[in-house]
Amino acid sequence: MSTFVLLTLTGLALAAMYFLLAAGLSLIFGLMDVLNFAHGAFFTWGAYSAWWTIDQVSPAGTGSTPAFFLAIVVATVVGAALATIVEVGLLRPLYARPIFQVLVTLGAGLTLSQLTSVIWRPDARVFAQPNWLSDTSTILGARVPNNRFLLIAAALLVLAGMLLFLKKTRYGLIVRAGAENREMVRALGIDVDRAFTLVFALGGALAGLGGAFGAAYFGSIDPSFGSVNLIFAFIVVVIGGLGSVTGSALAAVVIGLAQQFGNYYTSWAGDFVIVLLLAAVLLLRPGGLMGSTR
Amino acid sequence: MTSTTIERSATARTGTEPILRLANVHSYIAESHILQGISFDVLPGRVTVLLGRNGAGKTTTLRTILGLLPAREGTITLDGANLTRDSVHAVVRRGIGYVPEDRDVFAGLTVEQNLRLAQRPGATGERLARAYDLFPDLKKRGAQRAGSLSGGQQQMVAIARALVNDNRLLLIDEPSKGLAPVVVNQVTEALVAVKGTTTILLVEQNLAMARALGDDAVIIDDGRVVHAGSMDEVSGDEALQARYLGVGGHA
Amino acid sequence: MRFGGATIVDDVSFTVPAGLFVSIIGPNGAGKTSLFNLLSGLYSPSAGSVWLRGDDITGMPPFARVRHGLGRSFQLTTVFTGLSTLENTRLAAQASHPGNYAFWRGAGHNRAARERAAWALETVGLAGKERVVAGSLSHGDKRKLDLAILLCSEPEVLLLDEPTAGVSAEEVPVMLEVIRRIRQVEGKTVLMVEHKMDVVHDLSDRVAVLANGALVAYDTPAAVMADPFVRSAYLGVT
Amino acid sequence: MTARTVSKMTPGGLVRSLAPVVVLLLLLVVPRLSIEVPVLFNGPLDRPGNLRLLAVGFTLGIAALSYNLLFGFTGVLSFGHALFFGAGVYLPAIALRHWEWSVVPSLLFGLAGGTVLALAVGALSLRTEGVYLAMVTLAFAQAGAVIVGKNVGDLTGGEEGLSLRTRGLPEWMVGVVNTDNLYWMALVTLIVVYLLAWRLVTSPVGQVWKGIRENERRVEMLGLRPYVFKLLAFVISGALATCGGMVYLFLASGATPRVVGANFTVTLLLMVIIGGSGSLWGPVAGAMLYHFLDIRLTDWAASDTVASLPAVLSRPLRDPLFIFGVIFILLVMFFPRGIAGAFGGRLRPFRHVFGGAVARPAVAPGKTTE
Repeated sequence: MSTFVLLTLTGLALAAMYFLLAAGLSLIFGLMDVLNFAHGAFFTWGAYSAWWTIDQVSPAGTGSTPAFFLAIVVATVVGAALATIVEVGLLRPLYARPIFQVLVTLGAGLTLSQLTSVIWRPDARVFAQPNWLSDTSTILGARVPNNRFLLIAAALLVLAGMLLFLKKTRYGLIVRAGAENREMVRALGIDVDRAFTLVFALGGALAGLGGAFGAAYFGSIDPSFGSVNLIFAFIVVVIGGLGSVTGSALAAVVIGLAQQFGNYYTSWAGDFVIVLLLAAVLLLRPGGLMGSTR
Repeated sequence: MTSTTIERSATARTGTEPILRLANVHSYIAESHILQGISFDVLPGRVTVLLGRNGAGKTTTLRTILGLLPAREGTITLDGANLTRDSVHAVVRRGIGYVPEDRDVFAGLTVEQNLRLAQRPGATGERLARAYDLFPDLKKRGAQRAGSLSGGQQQMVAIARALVNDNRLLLIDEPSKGLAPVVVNQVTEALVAVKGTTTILLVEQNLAMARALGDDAVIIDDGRVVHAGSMDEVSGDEALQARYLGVGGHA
Repeated sequence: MRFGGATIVDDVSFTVPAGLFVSIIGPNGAGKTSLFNLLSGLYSPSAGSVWLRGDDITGMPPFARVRHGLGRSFQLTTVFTGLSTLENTRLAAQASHPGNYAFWRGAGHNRAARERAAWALETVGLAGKERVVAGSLSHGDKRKLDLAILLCSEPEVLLLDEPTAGVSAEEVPVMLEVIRRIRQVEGKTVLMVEHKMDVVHDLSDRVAVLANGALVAYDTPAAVMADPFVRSAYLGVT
Repeated sequence: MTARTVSKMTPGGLVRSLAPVVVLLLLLVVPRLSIEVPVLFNGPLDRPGNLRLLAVGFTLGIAALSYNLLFGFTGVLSFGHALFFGAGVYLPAIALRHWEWSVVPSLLFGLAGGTVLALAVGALSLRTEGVYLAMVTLAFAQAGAVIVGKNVGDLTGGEEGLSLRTRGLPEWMVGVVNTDNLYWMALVTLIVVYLLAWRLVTSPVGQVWKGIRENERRVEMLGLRPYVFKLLAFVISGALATCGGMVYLFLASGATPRVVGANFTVTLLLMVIIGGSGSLWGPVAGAMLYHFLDIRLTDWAASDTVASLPAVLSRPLRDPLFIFGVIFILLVMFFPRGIAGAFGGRLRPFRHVFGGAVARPAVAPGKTTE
């Protein structure tokens, strides 16, 4: 029983992390039709900037609580800033050449990820978090690290926030309408380019946030941190349906749990099951679980 | 026929300055040369109908005015200001409402959300209310997804969307397209109610609707203006219709 | 040939005897291109059936219909822009000579395909431009190449979607001449969507009028033009 | 608009057609050239280290060339190509080590395995298109990386990899002294693969591939089934990549997880873009250049000269992948046609496929335009 509870909760925490990464990817694809390979780098940078902040504010490897929360803010801001730079500087000039947009995000992802290695060396870094986060709580006999709960709570907040944003705000409406028919949105006098930048920045912010939490989840980070998780986030996005935030949330839960449970029994079954799941979804329901008929 | 004569005749007829002026506008879809030097004026307070057979370049004209297609040559002015090189949103914000050919309502959004999205900064609640008054049917369905509406209702959403702002000019593209005759009549009635409150450039192949609404008529063929005059003139001229609008004998 | 109905295209039924030239006209949104998509297999009908040369082809994917003798040109020119004109036509000719996919040989080795390709270019008046990259042709020449590609698939029935669309006024007569030549030399059955009434009048044996997805008239050009009902359907005049 | 014609043989064309022969002859005699090439190579050219550097470059060239059959000539963007190169490395390595097969059956097993794998992955993935295809193939590659990395069935050696079992190998393949033989093996494989690829792209099948790249819908309207031809491209390019992997196995004296998985596919893409996706030789040149810079920059970064530079300069130089990333971005933004594009005459195939908005309406009939 305790194993089951532990696996479920860590699986959900993993799902939460994937969701933070996938939600932005999904939004970006929905509105802009861009498969953003640089998203993993925003995640990596979120993790590194969080680690760096803690290192600056409370040195000697003791993460204080204020330092941790400051780190989360910094990670979010850094993610948003990098995303804005990539969108304005690299994607905008290539709007007429979609495949090259994908390629340039690949290049940006590679460069930005390697930049962390250039600045902070390629070795893994221990992520110092406050004791109350790395301590465990006992639930139904399972000792679960507290950062798992924080991650789940953050993802739920983000999910709620994004649904509110999409349903209630003007920019949310622009994003939803733009995913349907970009040209008509333009013809209503709306500056779609600005909406693109905003969505990209929002996605980057979420990825940065996810990176900081991911660092707490895994306890250490290295330059390939983002690219490893990006692949799973892609799978989440496809299974959930490109452009659907709710779909991403659902798919993230499926993937997170499958991976935790699968990998508990053998070291590889979880990852493998996910790939089979992806193949099955694409062949049986090409639009994804919650996908529209694009 | 040169562009200057058309402009002069239009201005001479009413003695007012045009709201919209196209002068020698050329535009392309991919590499195909669709507009080959279009020139005409739209006068304030009037409904100008753009006529011509399929493929003549009517929709392209509207899209070029909006900037959705770039004009490779020529100038487009609204209230005397050149908007040929402006981006689409900048053009629209000068006060243009657009009802596209295929309605293009946002199917996943509710009726209310469709209309709110169309509101530009400065749009008043009063205008929104008036748009609803014009289409009482829509008021009842404010919370309904636009995608679940009938074709006629979607056309009403598309028109209402152009009415929520205080526009100088409406561009309306074939509001009768693909609609059953009864629905065409409803749409015509609604547009008659709008007429007079604003200037309209209307693309329409349905002569009955064009007659009911039009003050001036511009006929284009093969991307060039071939006739400009009053709507009455065109309605009465069967030879002109036969020649440029499609059926009615071999020219 | 026999056609059954669909929804955007609403309950359209008509039969085209072999060797006839039929034009399809109608106002915007009447469903002309949709009808072509149904015939060529890009859309599938929700009800009804399509018959070609005595066989029901309703469930066939597009490529199978082509093998069954149906060829189509598109409203927007769709040539292979990165290939030369000869490569364009040769690709099409080779497609209709299956069994010639020996990959140890060069593409130029297939003699039947090569000759067919050269003949098609000649027929549409592109002889001498074999080595020109299709992307750099003028719009009119691209439309001709489009027809040449169509000819290379050796279809029995040709669907022409606005062959003169976007062609400059000076080049329209040339295109007409090309279409006429195809008709005379090959004796094919042709269905054409076209808006230029003089073109329709010139070429057609029969004219089908679509309005709101329904077939409102199907007769000789003269009879259709004179029909007051057609006029009202077309112009909305009552 | 002036009509561009396909270039005929001109004096310039003659030079262009002779150049490959000269380059080829030079490459064939490299193992017998005891000359120093300062800066570029360490010590005399025929030193085993230098030969290995070039030969590994050839195998990467095979991988990039085969990848480009799919990406550049058929217009299919797959992220799973490393899987087939990896199969070429791992399958014979496993057969040699665990089952103690001899060389020829091991290689045949590798080729068959890689081909069947490509058939299976291709048959499934090609039922999707565009980004979906990219992601499915990415996922398959990831599955391969997981199997290899996690040492499933105790066959692959996990992160450690699998060293080459030399006992079953003929003598001429073993040992540093025989590096020149391996060099020739790699070069001959490259030449054979190159000729095969050339024959393919100029054959009727190659014409159909190019047609699919330009406009898949139109190919279908010629009465052909694009799926079959895309699958053929997928399987052939997969099988050729497997060949490259098999030669790589001998040069690297073993298999490491580095050669499977998405990162290696990205590297292949990098090579293709650097070299130019419009030609056959471009990606080979791109791969050689990539590999050469990769090795040289790493050596160079460890040198005293670099260490004495200020950190702002020395640190990026230690990280070749960072530099490649920057180069890649610059190429995509400003020279999308790569090296081959800079030299080539008639190499401009992507403008229309990837040219975006202007070219796209052509594939979407049904929408009326006025």
